[in-house]
Amino acid sequence: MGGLVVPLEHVLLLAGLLFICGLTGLMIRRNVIFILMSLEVMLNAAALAFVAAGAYWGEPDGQIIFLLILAVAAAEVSVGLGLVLQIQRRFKTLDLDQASRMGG
Amino acid sequence: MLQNTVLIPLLPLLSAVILIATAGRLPKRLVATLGAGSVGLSAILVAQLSIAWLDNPVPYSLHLWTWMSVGDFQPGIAFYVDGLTVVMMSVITGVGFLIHLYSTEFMQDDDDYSRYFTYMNLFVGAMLILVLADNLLLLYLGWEGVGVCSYLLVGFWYKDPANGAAARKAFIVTRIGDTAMALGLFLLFTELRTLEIQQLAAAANLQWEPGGNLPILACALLLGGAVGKSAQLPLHTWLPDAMAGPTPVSALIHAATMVTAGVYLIARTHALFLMAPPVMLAVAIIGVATLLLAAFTALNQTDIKRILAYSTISQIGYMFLALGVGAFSAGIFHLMTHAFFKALLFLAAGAVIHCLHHEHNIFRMGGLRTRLPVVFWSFLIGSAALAALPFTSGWYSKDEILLATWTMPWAGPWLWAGGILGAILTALYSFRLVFIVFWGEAKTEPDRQPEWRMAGPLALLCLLSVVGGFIAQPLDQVFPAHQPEHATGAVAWITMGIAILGVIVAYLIYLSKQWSVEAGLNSPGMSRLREFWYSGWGMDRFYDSLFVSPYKTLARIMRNEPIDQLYNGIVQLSLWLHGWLSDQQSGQLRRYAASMVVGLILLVAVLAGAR
Amino acid sequence: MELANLIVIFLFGGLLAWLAEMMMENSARWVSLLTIALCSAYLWRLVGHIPAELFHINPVANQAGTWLMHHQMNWIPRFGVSFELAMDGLSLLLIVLTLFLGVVAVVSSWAEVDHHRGFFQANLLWTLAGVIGVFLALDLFLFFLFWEVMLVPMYLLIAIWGHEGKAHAAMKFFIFTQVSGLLMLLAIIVLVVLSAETLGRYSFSYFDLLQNDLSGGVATMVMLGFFVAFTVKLPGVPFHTWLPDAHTQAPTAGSVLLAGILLKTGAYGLLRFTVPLFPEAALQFAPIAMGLGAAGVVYGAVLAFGQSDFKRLVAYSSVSHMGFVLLGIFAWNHLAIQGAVMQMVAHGLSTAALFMIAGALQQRLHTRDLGAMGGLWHNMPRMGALALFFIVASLGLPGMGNFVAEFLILVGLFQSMPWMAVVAALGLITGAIYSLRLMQEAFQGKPDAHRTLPDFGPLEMTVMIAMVIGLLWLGLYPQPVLDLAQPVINSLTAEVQL
Amino acid sequence: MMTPTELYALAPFIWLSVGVIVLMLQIAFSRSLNGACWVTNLTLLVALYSMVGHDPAGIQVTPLMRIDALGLMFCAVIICGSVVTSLLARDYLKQRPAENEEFFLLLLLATLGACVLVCATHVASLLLGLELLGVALYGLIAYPEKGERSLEAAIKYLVLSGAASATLLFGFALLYAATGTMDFAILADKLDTIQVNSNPIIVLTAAAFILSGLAFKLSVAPFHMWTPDVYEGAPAPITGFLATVSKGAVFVVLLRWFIDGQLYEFRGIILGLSAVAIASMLVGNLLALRQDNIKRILAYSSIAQFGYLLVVLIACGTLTESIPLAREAASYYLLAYIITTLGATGLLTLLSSESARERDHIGDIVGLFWRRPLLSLGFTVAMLSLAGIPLTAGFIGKFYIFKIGADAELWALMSAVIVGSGLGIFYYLRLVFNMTKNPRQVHALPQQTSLEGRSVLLLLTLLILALGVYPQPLMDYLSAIL
Repeated sequence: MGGLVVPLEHVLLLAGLLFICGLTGLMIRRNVIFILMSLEVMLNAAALAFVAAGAYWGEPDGQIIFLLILAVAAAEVSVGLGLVLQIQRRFKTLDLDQASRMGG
Repeated sequence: MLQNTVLIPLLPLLSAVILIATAGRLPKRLVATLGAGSVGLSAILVAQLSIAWLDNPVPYSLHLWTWMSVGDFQPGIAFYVDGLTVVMMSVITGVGFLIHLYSTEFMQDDDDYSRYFTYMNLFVGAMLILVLADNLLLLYLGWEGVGVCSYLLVGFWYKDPANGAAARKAFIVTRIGDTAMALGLFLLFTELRTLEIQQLAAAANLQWEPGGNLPILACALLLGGAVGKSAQLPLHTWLPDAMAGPTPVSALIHAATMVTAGVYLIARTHALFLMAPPVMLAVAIIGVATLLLAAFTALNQTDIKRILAYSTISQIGYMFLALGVGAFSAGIFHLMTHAFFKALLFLAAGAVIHCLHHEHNIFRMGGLRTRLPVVFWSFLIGSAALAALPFTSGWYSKDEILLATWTMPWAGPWLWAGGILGAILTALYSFRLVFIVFWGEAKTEPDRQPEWRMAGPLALLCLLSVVGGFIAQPLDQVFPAHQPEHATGAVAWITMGIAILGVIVAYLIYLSKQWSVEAGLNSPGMSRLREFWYSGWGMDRFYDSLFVSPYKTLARIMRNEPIDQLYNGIVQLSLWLHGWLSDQQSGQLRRYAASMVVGLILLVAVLAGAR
Repeated sequence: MELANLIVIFLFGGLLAWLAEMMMENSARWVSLLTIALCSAYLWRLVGHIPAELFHINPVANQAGTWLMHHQMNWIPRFGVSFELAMDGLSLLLIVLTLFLGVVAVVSSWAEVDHHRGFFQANLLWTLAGVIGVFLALDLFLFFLFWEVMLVPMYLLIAIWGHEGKAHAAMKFFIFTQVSGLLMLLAIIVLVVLSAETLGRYSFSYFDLLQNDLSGGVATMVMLGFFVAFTVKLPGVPFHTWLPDAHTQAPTAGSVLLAGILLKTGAYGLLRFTVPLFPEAALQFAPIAMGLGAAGVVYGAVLAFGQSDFKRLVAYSSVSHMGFVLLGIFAWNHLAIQGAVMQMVAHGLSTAALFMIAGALQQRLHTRDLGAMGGLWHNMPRMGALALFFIVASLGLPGMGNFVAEFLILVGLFQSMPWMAVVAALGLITGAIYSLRLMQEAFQGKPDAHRTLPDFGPLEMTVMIAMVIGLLWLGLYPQPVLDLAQPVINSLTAEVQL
Repeated sequence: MMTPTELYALAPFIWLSVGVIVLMLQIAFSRSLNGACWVTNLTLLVALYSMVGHDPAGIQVTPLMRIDALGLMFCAVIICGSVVTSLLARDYLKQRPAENEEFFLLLLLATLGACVLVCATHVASLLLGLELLGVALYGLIAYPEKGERSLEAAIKYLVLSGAASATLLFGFALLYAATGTMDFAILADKLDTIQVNSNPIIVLTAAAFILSGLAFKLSVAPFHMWTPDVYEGAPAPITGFLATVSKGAVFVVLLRWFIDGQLYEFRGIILGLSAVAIASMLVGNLLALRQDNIKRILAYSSIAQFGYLLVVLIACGTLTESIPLAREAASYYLLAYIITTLGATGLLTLLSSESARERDHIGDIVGLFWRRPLLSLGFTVAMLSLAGIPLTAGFIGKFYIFKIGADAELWALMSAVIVGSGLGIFYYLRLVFNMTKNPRQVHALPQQTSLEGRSVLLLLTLLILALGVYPQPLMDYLSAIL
């Protein structure tokens, strides 16, 4: 099993850190653009982990999933950006907290 | 002849059913005919029965149907007739008929004429069932039945809440005793497997040691019932209040019949009581204590009916005394004579009240001797019998009781002394009543005279009060042959004559006013004592603060359901949690994300932690 | 299938009543009466076909032929659930009571319900269907089904036609019964699962489950599941608090049904299931159960005395009276159980009548507050006299059914636990206190001179007099009822000795 | 290369895809709401028909999908759910004139995604199905152009769902790193050796991530917070679709992963699931207590319902023998839940179809019982089913839960189920009570909804009752195929 030069744990740790970064962004950001970016980071963290694991096991599966994730992320973000436009038009702001009406 | 026994209680009940069904639509005349007539018919039947039975005085029983049958618990709707039953039935239907007759005039102006006779007939029916019952359960039926009728009749004039209160008091206080009695029934059945009275006696003799715990407990519980119904200490407080009912009711229920049911019960179950000497002693002591207490109280009352009520309590005390010392037939004898003269007194008092615009206070009467002569003579004869002046009926019966009391081992003389003191007091208060009401100056003018339907019964009862002492009761087979011996000598003389002393004292104080007791009576100590006596030895207040008020307070505190607070607490908790959780649901995306992160961290912790 | 028809008649009757009212004003109540009449006639026919000697045979629990009627067919064989209905003397008795009180309920709704009469009658009949199902079902799954299903129409009766606090009351009623019902469902399932180990298959049939050999803590827990559900319905202290609210807020017919029969399903459950299924556990638990019963007797009476709402007072009196039932069942001897059965019937009649009077008063006075009443005897002597009768009946006057019941219970109880009987006997006194207070506040006292109120009409009088006769009959010649229940009790006590 | 058998097995997916393309072309040529609706329904029916005659034993088509009875049954259920949604949506959309035809396009795509999801046995297919479903749903939620609430709901759902997907994928990546497989069935063997050989902490962490991701989709506590907002914001038909099809599909995939991968052998997972389940039952029911928006009530109710359903998975952990029963129970419960929820949201859709406004406030149904007795009766039945009252499908579902809980002796969970049900009664009945309020104001409004909408609702009601009264056939079927 030698597709991976660095130890797997290191890459997973990196992916984990990326994931946490994304999560943190999700929790502290109010601007919808930044939130979408954080989401991308999280997805990419997962993708990175897949690539690393695939390399570790010497299989192409990891890369395939990586490609799928890329496609998915693109789809999500495109719909997301569409919604961002609507939000901007409707609420005149990109601050999600201000666009929130529901609750309780 | 004997199978007609069934008709005796049935007739009044039937009349009551007809009166209920017609619901007051019958004319008064017809109601009166039905109400009084049915009891009169019963009385005739009783007379026939008595005559027939006296020819061949053997107890017999009449089984109608089995009431309920569960395993060996098989009480029947069954009657048992012996001497005691005959005496009781005669008193109930005889005196009962006279009182019904009297009522037809007394209640003439009342709108609820029909309702009155319904209750009265129901009462007579229930009372007859009580004395006819061959088992304690059926007796209990009659027992409770008369209780309810008493409740209904005391509260007959329901529009005044005070009457309702008196009625409820009467029912509930007796109910306390009844509950004890019911427990007694449970105990008797559990131990002896029957409630049939004659079998009970036999079974008890076989299974129980005289003086053992079980007979004592059983008799004590039965005594509880008797004490309640007969208004003896400590459950006597209801009777004076029960005077709120129409006066004929007081005469019938609260003098002649129902209140003596306790005496009847003890006499009926004497076989059991004889196996429990301590209870017998208790009966005697209760009797003496009650008769003294009630006599002192009667001495201070101003309401004519309350005086008579306390006097009733006191006289029943004598009967209890008789039962307690084992002189059962003397007790029943006094029961009968008391029924005569006390009914007479009540009816006479009723006549006074009737003719005096419902005046009850004796100090607003006076001088009626000439204005209401019939009533005066009735009252005088009644009082004489009550005071047990020689050769009246009361004299014979009370004499017998006191003489028997003296011979009771070790406690006898003390009880006798109490009885004698009571006799003086009885004479004193009864003639105080006579002198104040019928002599002196008139304070209220009567507006009418009793007509024949009232006067007739009075006259008949006068006769009975005088000659009642000569009626021989067929009780020899009912009670144990060896009744207590009678005292002789000085004791006998004192016993016989003591009442005269009381009358003389009453004369000196209340009529000739030669003894001025005003000063003594008004001294601070004395007036407080009189106050105390007046209030019936403070028993009402005592019970009120010990039971009634706490119960009411308890009910008031609890009325909003303490247990429900627990469930309300759960509801409040849920709502509070709902509120808190809803607040978290703020609509902020960041917060939602944070909750997910928290969930993730917790899950990781749990999963990794609980390997 | 004959037994199922008893239920089906009511289901369709309800539907018909609903539709009939849409077609024709005021026709629903007639449809209701007809439905009940039809069902009674059908029952009469069924009972007529039962061989007379069966009424004297003790129904052996696992011998279906000894029951008056028995019917079983597969329903959900996947879990051993069958559609099993059976009738013995006890069920027959309670069904007769149900039918009778059904008529009372319809009559009491006659003038009171003034909107959506059709749907009202439908719910009324569906409630009856559920109750009859409860009394007949011998498959525990089926039993639970009826147990829960009858709540829904009852809930609607209270929630739609109830008084001012109906939402809260109906909800409380439903939640109490439902939560305790789920406990019972869990208990039933645990019982079935554990019995399957010895039985080799799943079966919800009463007869199969009677042979369970649960013991120790498990048996106690499972028994408690049943006990709580039934005690909530009974209601026993401390699970009774739904009852005063529900009774008070329900329309008259609802109160009649609740007090008259729904409460009896709890007693029936205790008698039919709790004790026989778990004799050992019940034996150990009996003192506590009896303690709850005695506490209920006294507690209900004290609270009844404190109430100022006519219906609420009567509701608490039910708590007190049903405490006697709990005592009777757990005393577990012939006398006490007979007493408990008797109490179910007698209390059903007397309380139903009192609720009917309460309903009539509310309709006339637009209040249930005793403070606003007084002297009503003057205005309505017929109603007053009837109220008096039922009040003294409910305080246990001999000669009426309630006395027979309470006396039998107490005698029986005295034989097993004398002290408990002493405590319970306090109920005789406290019962008198609140009953007479009710009489006083409502019918006695000073009448309001300006008030003219219509007395009971012929229809109400007919029903009332029927109940009067019923109570007197039960009080003076209860033997037919006792005989009907006796074989059942014989076999119950023979199998289970506490 | 794919064999004809495998291709045949994939027929429903192929037909759905074909339908998507046809619909797209149709819209490109001529816009017609009715036309789009009919094409959609035709597609769905063809797809449904194409499932007839499949081997119930199942066939593995590539490592990605397993077309077995479980999958097929839920495909069928999903397709039926879509039919119901599309029929109800037509009236709903007619009230909201705009370019509405794409709605059906998205609906078909979402259906396809859900169908892929229920057959997924591999991370890749799971990812594809999930995202196909998810992305289509973003569009559906945001569909009503004018609604601010729907926009807000869509962006919230998008962001959070994306985050959940990322979490899920990260978990799978970790699992892949630890085991070297992404196939659920092989996972079981690998996990076995891992459990024996080495420290499974990485596996457990992975499981936690995966569970979190799925828990979000199932909206169980504490991953539930998005649910009410999204339900409320989404157009009524989509609320129903989201609550039933989307959640149902995710639960099936969870069931597959959990049971095929034998993850129930980890005590930690069982413990974690139990905590999540209990929290869901309590939180969901508590949140609904005094809620006045019916969609939010249904959202909270679904949180609780999935809490109950998780008991089934937990039972597998304590009692391995109960796995077949667990599949059966889960299937029955899900079916009952889906039918019931479709019925409940269907009423809201119908009501909202009568006006341009979303009629989802509790005030909107006051007195409904007297205006629309039959519809209200249907809603009442649905509420009773959710509350688990006998004679309804929901009761049988709950019965399964109790049965399996009793088998596995999960007393704490059972207590929570009872407490939760008790709380649940309150708000379900509150809705019923509100429908029966104001009985004196009876004024029937003219019927504006189409016949098929109403008959669909009636059919659902009858189904709820049928499954509650006579559940044996379905039980037999389920126990035979699973």
